[in-house]
Formats: sequence, C-alpha cells, structure tokens
Amino acid sequence: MEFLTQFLESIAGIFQSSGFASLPWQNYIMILVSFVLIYLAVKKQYEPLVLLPIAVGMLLVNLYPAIAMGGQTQYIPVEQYQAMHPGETVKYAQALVDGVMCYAVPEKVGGLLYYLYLGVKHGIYPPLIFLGIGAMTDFGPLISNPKSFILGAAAQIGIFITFIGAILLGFAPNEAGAIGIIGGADGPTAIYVTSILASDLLGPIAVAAYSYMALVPIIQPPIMKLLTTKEERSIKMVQLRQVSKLEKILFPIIVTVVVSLLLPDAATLIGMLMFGNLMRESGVVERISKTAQNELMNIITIFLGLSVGSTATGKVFLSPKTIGIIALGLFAFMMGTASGVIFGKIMCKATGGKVNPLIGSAGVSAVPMAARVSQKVGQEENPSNFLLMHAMGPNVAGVVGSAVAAGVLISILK
Amino acid sequence: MEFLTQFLESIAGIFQSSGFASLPWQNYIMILVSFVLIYLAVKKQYEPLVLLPIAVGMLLVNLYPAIAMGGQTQYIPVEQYQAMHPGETVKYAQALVDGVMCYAVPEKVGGLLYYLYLGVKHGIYPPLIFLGIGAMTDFGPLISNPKSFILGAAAQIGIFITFIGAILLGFAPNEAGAIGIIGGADGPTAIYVTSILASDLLGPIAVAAYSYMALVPIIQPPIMKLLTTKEERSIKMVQLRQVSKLEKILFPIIVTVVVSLLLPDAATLIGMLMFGNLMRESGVVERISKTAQNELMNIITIFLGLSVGSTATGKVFLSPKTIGIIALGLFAFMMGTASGVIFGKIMCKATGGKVNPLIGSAGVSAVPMAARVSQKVGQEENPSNFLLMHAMGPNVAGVVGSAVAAGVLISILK
Amino acid sequence: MEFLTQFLESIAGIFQSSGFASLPWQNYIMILVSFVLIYLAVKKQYEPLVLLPIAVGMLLVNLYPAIAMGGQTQYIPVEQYQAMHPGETVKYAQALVDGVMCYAVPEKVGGLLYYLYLGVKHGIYPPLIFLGIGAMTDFGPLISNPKSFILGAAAQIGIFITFIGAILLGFAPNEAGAIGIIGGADGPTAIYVTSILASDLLGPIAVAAYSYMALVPIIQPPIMKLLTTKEERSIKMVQLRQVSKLEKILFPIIVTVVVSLLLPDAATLIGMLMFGNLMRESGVVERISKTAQNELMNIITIFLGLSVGSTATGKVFLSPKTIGIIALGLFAFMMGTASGVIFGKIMCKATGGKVNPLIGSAGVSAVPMAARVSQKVGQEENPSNFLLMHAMGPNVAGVVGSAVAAGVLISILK
Amino acid sequence: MLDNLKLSLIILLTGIVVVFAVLVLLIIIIKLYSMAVSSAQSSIEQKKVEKTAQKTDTEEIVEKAETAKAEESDDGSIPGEIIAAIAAAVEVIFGEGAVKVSSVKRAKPVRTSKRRSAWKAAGIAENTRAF
Amino acid sequence: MLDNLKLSLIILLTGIVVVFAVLVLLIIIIKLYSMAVSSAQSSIEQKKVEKTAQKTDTEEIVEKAETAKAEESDDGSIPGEIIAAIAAAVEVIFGEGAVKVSSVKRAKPVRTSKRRSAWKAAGIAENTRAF
Amino acid sequence: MLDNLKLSLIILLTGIVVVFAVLVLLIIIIKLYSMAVSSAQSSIEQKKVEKTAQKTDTEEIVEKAETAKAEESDDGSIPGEIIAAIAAAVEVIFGEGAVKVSSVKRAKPVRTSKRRSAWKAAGIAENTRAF
Ligand code: NA
Ligand code: NA
Ligand code: NA
Repeated sequence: MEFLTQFLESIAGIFQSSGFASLPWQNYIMILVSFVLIYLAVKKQYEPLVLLPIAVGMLLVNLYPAIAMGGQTQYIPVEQYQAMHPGETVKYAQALVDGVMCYAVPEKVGGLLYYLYLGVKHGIYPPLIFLGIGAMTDFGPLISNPKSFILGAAAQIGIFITFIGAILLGFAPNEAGAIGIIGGADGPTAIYVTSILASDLLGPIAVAAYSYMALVPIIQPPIMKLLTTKEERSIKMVQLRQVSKLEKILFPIIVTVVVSLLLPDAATLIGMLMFGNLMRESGVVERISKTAQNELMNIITIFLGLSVGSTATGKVFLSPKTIGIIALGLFAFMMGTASGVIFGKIMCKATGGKVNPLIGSAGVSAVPMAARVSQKVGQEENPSNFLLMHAMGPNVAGVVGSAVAAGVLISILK
Repeated sequence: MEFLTQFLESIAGIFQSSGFASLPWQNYIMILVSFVLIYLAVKKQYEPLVLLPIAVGMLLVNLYPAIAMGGQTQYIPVEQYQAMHPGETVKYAQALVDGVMCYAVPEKVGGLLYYLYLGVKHGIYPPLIFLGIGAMTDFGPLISNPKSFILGAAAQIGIFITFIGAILLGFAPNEAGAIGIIGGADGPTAIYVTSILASDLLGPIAVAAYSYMALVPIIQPPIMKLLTTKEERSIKMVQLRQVSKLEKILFPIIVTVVVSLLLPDAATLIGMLMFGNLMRESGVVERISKTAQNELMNIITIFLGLSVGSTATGKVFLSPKTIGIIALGLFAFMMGTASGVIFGKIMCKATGGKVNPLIGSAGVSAVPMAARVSQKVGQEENPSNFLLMHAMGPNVAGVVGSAVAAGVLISILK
Repeated sequence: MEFLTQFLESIAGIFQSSGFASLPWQNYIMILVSFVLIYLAVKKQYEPLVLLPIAVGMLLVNLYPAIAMGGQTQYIPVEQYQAMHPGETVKYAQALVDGVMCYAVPEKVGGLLYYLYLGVKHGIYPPLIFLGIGAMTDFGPLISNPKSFILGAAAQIGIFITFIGAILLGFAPNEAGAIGIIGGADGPTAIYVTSILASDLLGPIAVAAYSYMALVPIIQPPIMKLLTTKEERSIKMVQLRQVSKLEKILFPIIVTVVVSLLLPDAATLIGMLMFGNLMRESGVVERISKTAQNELMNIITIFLGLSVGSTATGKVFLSPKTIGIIALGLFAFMMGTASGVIFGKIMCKATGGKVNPLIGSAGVSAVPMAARVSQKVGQEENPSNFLLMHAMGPNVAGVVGSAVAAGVLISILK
Repeated sequence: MLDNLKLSLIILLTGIVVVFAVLVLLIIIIKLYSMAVSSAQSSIEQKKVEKTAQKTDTEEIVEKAETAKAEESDDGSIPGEIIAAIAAAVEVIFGEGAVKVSSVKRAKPVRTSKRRSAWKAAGIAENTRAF
Repeated sequence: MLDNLKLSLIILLTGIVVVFAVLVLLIIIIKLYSMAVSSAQSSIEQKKVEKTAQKTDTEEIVEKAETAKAEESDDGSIPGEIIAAIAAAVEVIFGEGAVKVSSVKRAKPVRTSKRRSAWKAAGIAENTRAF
Repeated sequence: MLDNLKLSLIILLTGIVVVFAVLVLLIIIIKLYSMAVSSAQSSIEQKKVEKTAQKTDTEEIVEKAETAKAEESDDGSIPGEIIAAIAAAVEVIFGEGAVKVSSVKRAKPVRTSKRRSAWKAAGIAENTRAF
C-alpha cells in the first residue's frame, strides 16, 4: 500500500516537474513563434544558417528554461559545514553572507546554453565570425572604386534616424542604440552592439536583423524605384580597374589602423574582419584562412545562434517592445536603403551621370544580397546593364560603415 | 665542493619529484590497465575513437597526476601582502580566511586535463556529441515503422533491472543509477548521467560502456538464439515504406517538444540530438551540419575521451566497485538484449508473425552495431533475409529511449 | 546654442577616447614593429602561420589596448546597493573591501584577446598544438636509427649555455630559463615554458623563436661549414632500415612512459605529442587524427598567435631586455647548431666515419627546415649525397629533446 | 538497504512506465502526422500528375521556367542565374530547339552574363550571405 | 649575481645530465624493443613464406577469405560485407573463375545484398558507430 | 524624454559626422596609396616588358630557372625541388629539347631524387614546418 503510494508520488513528482505543469502560457506562444521561425528558415530559406539555430535555441529555452540557467552555489556557514563533515579539509571558496562566514559549495551545474551564451556575453563570437567573413570577402571592388565608401557611409544614416524613432516610441537610449543598429543590416555587428548595450533585447533584435536581411529583395526594390528615374536606373557604369595584390594586402592593414585609432570601440570588430582579409589576401596562410572561414565560423555560428535564441524567453519577447523593435527594424532598413539611394543620386549628379544611383542601396551591407538587388533592379530597366561588381563596392563598404556606426553608438551609450 | 653538493641536490630533487619516487603502486597497475585498453582499441578495434583517448587520458593521469589537478590559489593576508609589495595597487580577489582578510593570489595553473574536464563536469560535451550524431542519423526507418519505439523502450528495462542489482551489491542509489545507464548502450548518455549522478565513477563506467558496445556482436547472439525459435528467426519482414522529406523534418521537432515537455531532464540530450537531425533533414544548412558531425564532434571526442580517462586514478579504479561495475554492465547489456527480444516476440505474436523478434535486440542502441547483429543472426538462419533496415528502427529508437531513461534517473536521483 | 555645445562635446569626447589623443608614443613604435613582422611573414614567408597572427595581435593591442584587458568588477557597499535598488534580490558575489561588505557587480566584459589569452595562461594551447604535430610527424627515421637521440640531446646544450649568458646580461633566473628555451627551436615549447616562467616576456620570446626558426637556412650553414671538413661533409650514409608498424605504435607509448616518469614537468607536452603520434600510427582513428592535425591545430594557431602577440605592449617590448632576448636567441640557435655538429663529429669518429656530422645541426628541431639544411649543405659538397632522411632522425629527436629540456627548466625554476 | 530496495522497485516501475509512456505517445503522434502528411501529399501529387499529362515536353519546360520565375518573385530567394542554369541544363538534355521561343528572351541575357567575371564573383560572395 | 651564476652552472650540468640520461635511456629501450619486435616478426614472416610457397594462386585466395572469416568470428568486428568486397576485388583482378568453388557459397548472397539500399544505409550508419 | 530627444539629435549628428569622417578619410588614404602602388608597379612592369622582348622562348626559360635559383639563395625558402618541378613542367610544355644545355645539369639530379622516398617524406614533413 505504502509502496504504491510512493510509486504514484514518484510519477506525480515527474509530472509536476514536467513542462505541462510548470511552464507559463507565454512559453507555449514562444514555442509557436519558434515554429514560425523554423518554417521561415527551412521552407522560405530566410538566412537558415543563423535563423535555424536561433529558432531551435528559442524552442529549447521555452520548453526547458533550465537549459539557459547558470549553475547554483550553496552558501553553507563554515561551522555548520565542519560539523557535518568532521575532519575533512575543504577547498571551497569562502564568503561572508549576512555577516556569517560561509563556504560557497557548487551545487548544480548550469545548462548547456548558459555556457554557450558566455561567448556572446563576453563579446567573443561576433568578432570571430567577422574573422571568417573577412577571410571570405573580396574588397577588390571597393579598393578599385574607393568612392563607394561614401555610399557605405550614407546607408548608415538609417541607424541614427531609427535611434530617434526608438526614443520617440519610448525606448531607453541604450535600447534605442541596439534597435538602430538593425539598420546596419549586419548580423554579427547587431549582436555585438546589443550584447553590450541592451542584452535583454538580443532575441528580438537578432531575429529582426536576420529576417530583414533575408527580406532585402522584397524591401528594397520599391524604395529604389520610387527614388530614381528610369534614366538613372538605366545608367551603365564603366568597367572597374584591376586591383593589384599589393593594394589588396595593404587595404586591411590601413583600415585597421585608421578605424582603430579614430574609433577604438570599433577596433575589435574591424580588427578581426581585416585580420581575416589579410589572411586571405596575403596568400601565405591558406591553412588557417580556410579554417577561419569554414570550421571555426561554422562552430561559432551554431553556438551563437543557439545561445542568442535562448535569450528569447516569453517574458522578454512577448512584450510591446518586440512589436516596436520589429516595426523600427523595418523602418531602419528602409531608411538605410533610401539614404543610400539618395546619396547615389547625388554622386550621379556630381559625376555627370557616371554613377547609377541603384548601387547606393547596396550600402546597407546584407552582403551580397543587397548588391544582387541592385543588379536585378538595374537589369530590369536595361537588360545589358551589369551593376553587380559596382554594387559590391558599397556593399562591403557598408560592413565597415556599420562597424564604425556601432563604434559610435557604443562609445556614447555604453 | 659546495657546488658539487648543490648539483647533486638538484639532480636528487628532480629524481624525488619523478614518478619513480612518488607514484603509489596503484598507478603502475593503472598504467598496465591503460596498456590493455590501448591494445583493445588499436588491435581489436574496440570503439577506438573513444577508447584510445580514454586509455591515453588514463595513462597520463597515472604517470603524472598533476595533469588533472586544478590550479592553486594562495591566500595571503592583505597586510602581509602590502608589506611585501609596498606601493603596489592590486586587483586580486579578496576573501576572509579564518577571520583574516586575505588576497587570493593565483599561484599555479591547473593541468591540461583539468581544463578539458570542465566540459564533462558542466555537461557540455555529451550534448554536443549528440548534435553530431543527430546530424548523422537517418530516422527514416523509425518514422516508417514507429512501432519500433516499443522495442526501443523495452530494451531500456535492463537499465532499471540493473539498478536493483547494483543496490543489492551495495552501491548507493546515485551510483546505481549511473551503473544502470550502461545498459543504455549509448556512450554520451552514460557519460552525461554519470557526470551528474556519480562523477567519481566516470572512468570505470565509460570504459565498461564502450567496451561492451564493442562486444555487442559477442554478447547478443547467444541470448537472441536462446530466446527465439528457428521459425521466428526465419521470419521475413515486408519492405518499409518510403518516408517523405516533410515527415523527416517534422520528426525531430515533434520528438523535442514531446520529450522536453514530459521529461525536462532529458531535454538537453534529446534537444541537441534532434537539432542535429533537423539540420540534416532540412537540407538548408549543410555547412554547419557537416561541421557538427565532423570537426566539432571530432574535437569534442578527443577532449571528452582524454578527460574521462583522466578520472580513472588508481584510488577510484582499483576498488571492488570497478569489478561490480564491470559485472553489472555486462548484466545490463544482457538484460537489455533479452527484454528487447522478448518484446520482439510479443510483437511477433501480436502482428500474427509479421515481426521478426531478432530486431528487438537492436533496441539497446549501440548504433549501428546492434542492428547489424540482428541482420547477421537472421541471415544465418535464412540467407535471403534482410533485417538490417527493420532493425535500424528499434536501433535509433533505443537512442531516444536511453535518453528518456536517463531523464528518469536524473529526475529521481539527482 | 547649448545643443551645439553638447554636440561638439560629444565629438570631442570621441576624439579624446581615440588613439590619437590617448596612446603613448611607445605604441606607435610597436605598430611599426608589427608592420615589419607582417612584412616578414607575408613577403619573406617567415613562419607566416604563426608570425602573421602574432603581428596582428601586436598591432591590435597597441592600437586598442583594451582588447587585451580583463573585465572590470565594481565593488558597491551592500547597503548602498540596496538603497539604490529597493526590493531587489541579487545574486552578486559578496566581498569585504576595506572592512565594508560589498557586492561585486560585473561592470564591463574583457577584451577579445584577454579571453583568447586564457588558453596561453593556463597552458592549454601549446600541448594541443603538440597533439597535431604528433599526428603529423613520422618518427620512423628516429626509430630506425635511435642513436639520433644523442644528436637531439646535444643540440639542447645551447639552451643551457644561453641560460648562463642571460644571467650574465642581468636577467633573473626565471627569465633566463625562458630565454634559453628559444634555443630549443620549437615554438610551442618556447611559449609553454615562457608562459610558466616569465609570461611578461612572451611577446619578444615568441617573436625571436619563430623568426630564428625561419632563419635557420641562414644561421646554420656557416656554422656547419666552419666546424666540419670537406671530407666529413661528403660522407654518404647507408640507407635506413624499414621500420615495422608495431615499432611505430610502441614508440609513442614508450616515450610517454619513460619521459613522464623521469621528468613529470615534461609530461604534458610529451604526452600530447605522443598521443597525436599514436593516433597517427595506430591507423584506427583517422577521423580524429585528421581533425587534430588540421582544424583543431589551425584554430588553436590563430588563437595562440593573436594572444601571444597581444602581450607585446610597448612597455614590455621596448625595453633593453628585448634587445638582450634577440641577441641571446640568436646565440642560443648558434650554440645549439654548434653543439649538434660537434656531437655529430664525435659520432662520426666513434663509428669510423659512418655518420655525416652535418646531420647534427638538425638536432635543434625546427622541423623539417633544419633537416633540409643538412641535406642542402651535404649536397653542395657531394651532389649525390642524400642526408635528408638521416637528418630527420635528429630533427624529430630534437623536439623530444627540447621538451625534456623544458621539463628540467620548469622543474628547477618554477 | 531496505529503503534502497524499495527505491529500486519504485525506479523500476517509474522508469518502465515513463519510458513506455513517452515512446508510445511518440508512436501515436508520429502515426497521426504521417497519415496527415501522406494524405496531403498524395492529393497534391495527384493534381500534378493530372496537369502534366495534358502537356507536351516543350510546354512543360516552359511552364517550369515560369514557375521558377513566379516563385522567385514570391520570396525573392531564387536568383535569376539559377533559372539560367536550369534553362542551360534543359537545352543540353532536350536539344537547342526545345526552349526556342518563350525562354530565349529570359535565358539569353543571363547566360551571356554567366561568362562575365562579375557573376563568378557573385557565386563566391554567395557563401558570405548568411552573415 | 654570484648566486645566479652558481645556479647557471648547476642548471647547465643538471640540464645536460638529465637530457642525455633520458634520451640515452630511450635509445636503449628502443634498441631493445626493436630487436624483439623484428626478431618476432621475421620468424612469423618466415613461416608465412614457407606456407605460401606450397600453394597456387587460387588456393591462396580461398585461404585468405577463410582467414578473414576466422578472424571475424574471433572478435566479431569484421563484418560479412567486407569479405564480399574483398572477394569482388579478387574476382576483378584474377578473373571470374578464380574464386569458383569454395567462395561462391559465401560470397554470392552478400554480393546480391550489396545492391540493396539497406546495405548502403548500413555503410552510412557505420560512421556513427563509435558513439 | 526631452533630454532623450536632444541625445537623439546629438547621436544623429555625431554618428553622421564620425561615420562620414572615417570613411572619407579611408577614401583619401586608399586613393593615395593606390596611386603610389600602381605607379611603382607600372614602372617595374615596364622594365620587365622591355627585358623580355629581347629574348627567345628558350632563353627566357633558362633565365627563369636562374632567377628561381637566385631567389632561393637569397632567403633560402624556395627549395630545390620546386625548381625541378618547374623545369619538369617546362619540359612538358615546350618539349624535351627546350631546356637542353644549361638546365640539364641543375635539374637532373633533383629529378632523380624526386623518385626517392626521402623527398616524398620531406614533402609531407613540409606541412609541419611552422610549428
Ligand atoms: Na551596414
Ligand atoms: Na539505448
Ligand atoms: Na629542439
């Protein structure tokens, strides 16, 4: 009889610790949200390499919140401990708790995603992903036509305009900075800035940033067409000159030095991006360059995605803030596109019609998707028009530009 | 003269710190044990990918125990420190030791295997290996014939029967749980559970688990033949239906949700296994899926093996407990095989002879060895009988089953 | 008006935190030094796999010192904190600071290279690189002719002679040990020893070690020619016998046991080197062996290089010590080469002219460059002379030899 | 010891009950969704078969290209050069004449561009997309 | 300084003595086990050579297959399909007739099965074995 | 709120000014060094073109091999077997006669040695170089 009671208690205990009995309703909504993200990643192929891990991290943390919780330490008064373990010599950390000397005894380890998240919290993952991106990126089109930097700068104006919008919607300045950086259209930069300025918002901001990057082919064309004339869109640009190997090697060194000296808060991101690029262009360290852009980046991507997703708990995600972030993120992308195109028009005028303003929208980064959108919109108007390489210049300049913008935000707001 | 004395003292000092002068005799026995394991791994190819690192970890820790020791911190009273280092500003952690305010000055770093072991201690390595296994595993045969789950569940009964056996042999309940999980025939699960319930026993339990997994082709056939008739072994099963891509994509999501909700303590293992499988089946993230099943898993395997081996010090390993663990581990494998086959017979009866009971033994996991044993024993009876794919169903179900059983043990015993 | 003031103040604030306003002049010199190293790595291909990351780490830390700084913790008196955050329950660590109970509130995370450096500080990276080197190295020529160990030992004499030199130049004993190990001509060993004995000197010692390794073809030939006669250099050696697989498998096990027992402080390096070699020769764990020598080693190389470079701040590097280190490093290489060749001559005499003394210089390690230098100098004298495989024996013996020498230095000086 | 034995039996029962409960629940759910999925998919496939049966080879190719085009504008993730590649492959298999009229306009400019280094660079850049 | 110089000399001597002691000990041990290994192996090889000399090619192949079979039952780690693969390779090299009588029984069913997808799947699953 | 709005405007202005300042500075520097680099390189290339124009194919090959030799002795990092490989490739392309006199002496011994396992081992060992 007693035995049966105990058995039923044991079953009941497992049930009570189960999700069905303990999860708040918000978590079930978040599970549905994660399903939507999995659908978008798998079926619609919205940046699946990052959104799929984010979605799974979100799913897991809402099914099993402990997976993202830190370890627990028990504080046991020294005298009590010694009474319980006579004769034992211990090495536990000692601490004063409310005036009583205690041992800090580790009681429970943290969850997997808690440990993986440390790489986000300490700002380790985003620069390492930038290392891989640098090793993959050809800055040739930008070196060949350095004026592209102007477009890469112009498209960052959206970041700062969005900042104002976020303030108007009632966000605190640090949150507004993290929201604005969505307009940088650059995932690692957005995660890096948010982890420093407003780590609570990591989940919604990362989801917004990567979703809108996937939606660039939908968001940009109407704005581009609205702001340009048929004639402007038909402009053919002259072939870019060939860039020598030496120029390509010097480029990452110069950018590192200039940006780090002027804006120290951008040094880590830019430094690693340019180190990756130096590995690539030097041609003498192919072994480590390949690992940086493949296995290392892939491992970090998995860890980053899972742990960013694990910040998206119901309490944080299901708040009016998320709706604001989603709306402001779209606004940021649109502003960035618009300011890029407008500066494209200015350059068009200034060069007497040699620059097709469509390449301005590529300045938002979202490499290489935004450049392909420029190509496509241009070719619709004039099938023999090939803007892709011309758009790659502003496109990679936009990566540098958003890292610099990130430095400004961190410098003022942190 | 004095110089010669000092030189001889220096030589003597090195000799006194050498293993010859300082190692207890148990370590030499453990060194021999590690040689046996190296022999089994290299010559007999007993799960060499894991047993070889375990054996080397065991060898190193017994030759040089400091390789697995943590760092040392010196507690120097603040006043004393300041007297010794006048004018210096320090950043050392402060702590009260026996009522005296001290600086905690790091004095000595830990050994390599101490740091690598942190990934075991914090439960990080096993789920990451499950990530890779998930990305390698085709759950098609199980989705095609979901009733295989019954066999995957049945073969876990050995875990709980072995628990009773371990209690009878005098093991504490937490130790008994870790020993029982050997019957799960799944390395990462065994290491995960043991690191939580009875980390002292990691060495012998990991060695037993992987050794018996390598011995599955020896252990299972006699039991399978004993429990089945010639007619049962000759049963041919009908071809499995083709499984659609959508079903394969939904499977990991559903399993994650169901298991995590019902049994939170299994969520980390199952969640990562199924995330790996989702990466595989979605087909949109091949980059990271390949890294998860290759480089990431290989790196973790090296670290896991070395650090698990480093727990096998003489004091722990050379105890009657180890003999008990080895005996109980074999018992667990046999019980799991038997209960799998018996449930296979029940299913055979229930389906009017459509199920060959030999596929029941594959439910212990030990993927894909146990399934191949089913195939081989079946073909001995009837050379035209191909059970392999039918046995793969229970085989992969057994992986899920032992993770669920692990969740039960952790939930009750931790 | 006030607004304009604030805007200008904001610009001024960014400028004041910029490198231009805050970096001491030493950093600019170090930036130039890093340019020289980048030039040597990229253009002259001086060990680019390590020197390029070191140079970039050096560049980044001098442009942006915070990239290598640890996190900051604020100590806020408990009462004050509770007054500021009423009703909040906190989990911050408690500590007594100057007799006042405080919360230790994490305020700022550390820089990227601070975290990457932990792997150097805790002695994790060098053994893992040795793991990969072991998996790449064929010890066949050494097993075939074990007397090569004598030459591998002889070439380490330079380490201890250099120690005397460093003491004479006024270095402290721990520093002298780290400087001496440059003569081991083995990067990971030098970094490992220096991180234990004199971590302040990591930057200059690593740079010196790798630079001189790249310069082996310049440094060695004059010494080799000076110490040998034309007849000695023309000696042809008999073909080495074939080594069986079993001998190759036993070799790493035996070396691990012998060295670890005799000299525990060399156990970690030798143990991992030999584990890598056992993975290679056993032939049963190709999966993890390949990862150890490729992706794992490449990732560690990037982290190691960057973080070693980040120790080279102006304050440390621009001191007379660096000049001493550079001079002593060259001296160490020369002494090692000379003692190797001299022992080669002794062996030549002892064997009645069967040993070409030129293979002695290969004992310094610098695998396989030093062995190729022996080949080249030999062939200059006698074009039909092929010393390469004969020189590979002392060459790989030199790796073992410097690890043993490292153990002696650590054992006495730490 | 007696307590431990009672615990053993409780664990045995709880373990068996929970493991079977979870896995049997999985069986039920998988059976259900498998049925749902396969019935849904078979109805889709049937429609496809009916449609296809009414067409000649050439028409089918053209339609495929159009479908690709349509899908592209839906989510924008299928870039133009993929269509060109498909068209080129179709030509190789069915002969040059097969895609004569309707596809020439679409395919030709893209195919020309494939010879340009710009597109090659875009292919490389593709890899950086997700970051 | 004088103390440091004394320390230097001690380190010089200790270093040289210890490094040489360890490496010379290694020489001795390696010499010894090399001799042991090679004498053991040469005696084994001699036996093999004697045995092989008495056989025709065909017999040898059959014997090899049988050895493989025997080894398989020893530790169970060499699966049946490897034998089949070896047999197939042998056929390719020596012609179909070479493995006529004794191997047909063993090899044929397995070779048939190689065409089944089940075996292909098993090959893939092989990779997961160690975990 | 008003304070925050003021902050917004300051951030907007500061952000635009700093971002443009940094990137425009980069434009200037890149323009400058590009000009420097390309003018330096074009003058080097011109010299090369002039030199090359005066030679026959065979002479050029010989000279290339000598340049390689010279570079090798400079920093010692270009090993002899690379020259051999180049020479072998040249032979394949230009026929055996092309490298008759001056290169035979240099190339032959190395090429012979390429068949030795020692050099194969050295090739493998090459990978370990940096560590
Ligand atoms: Na951007
Ligand atoms: Na199992
Ligand atoms: Na050495």
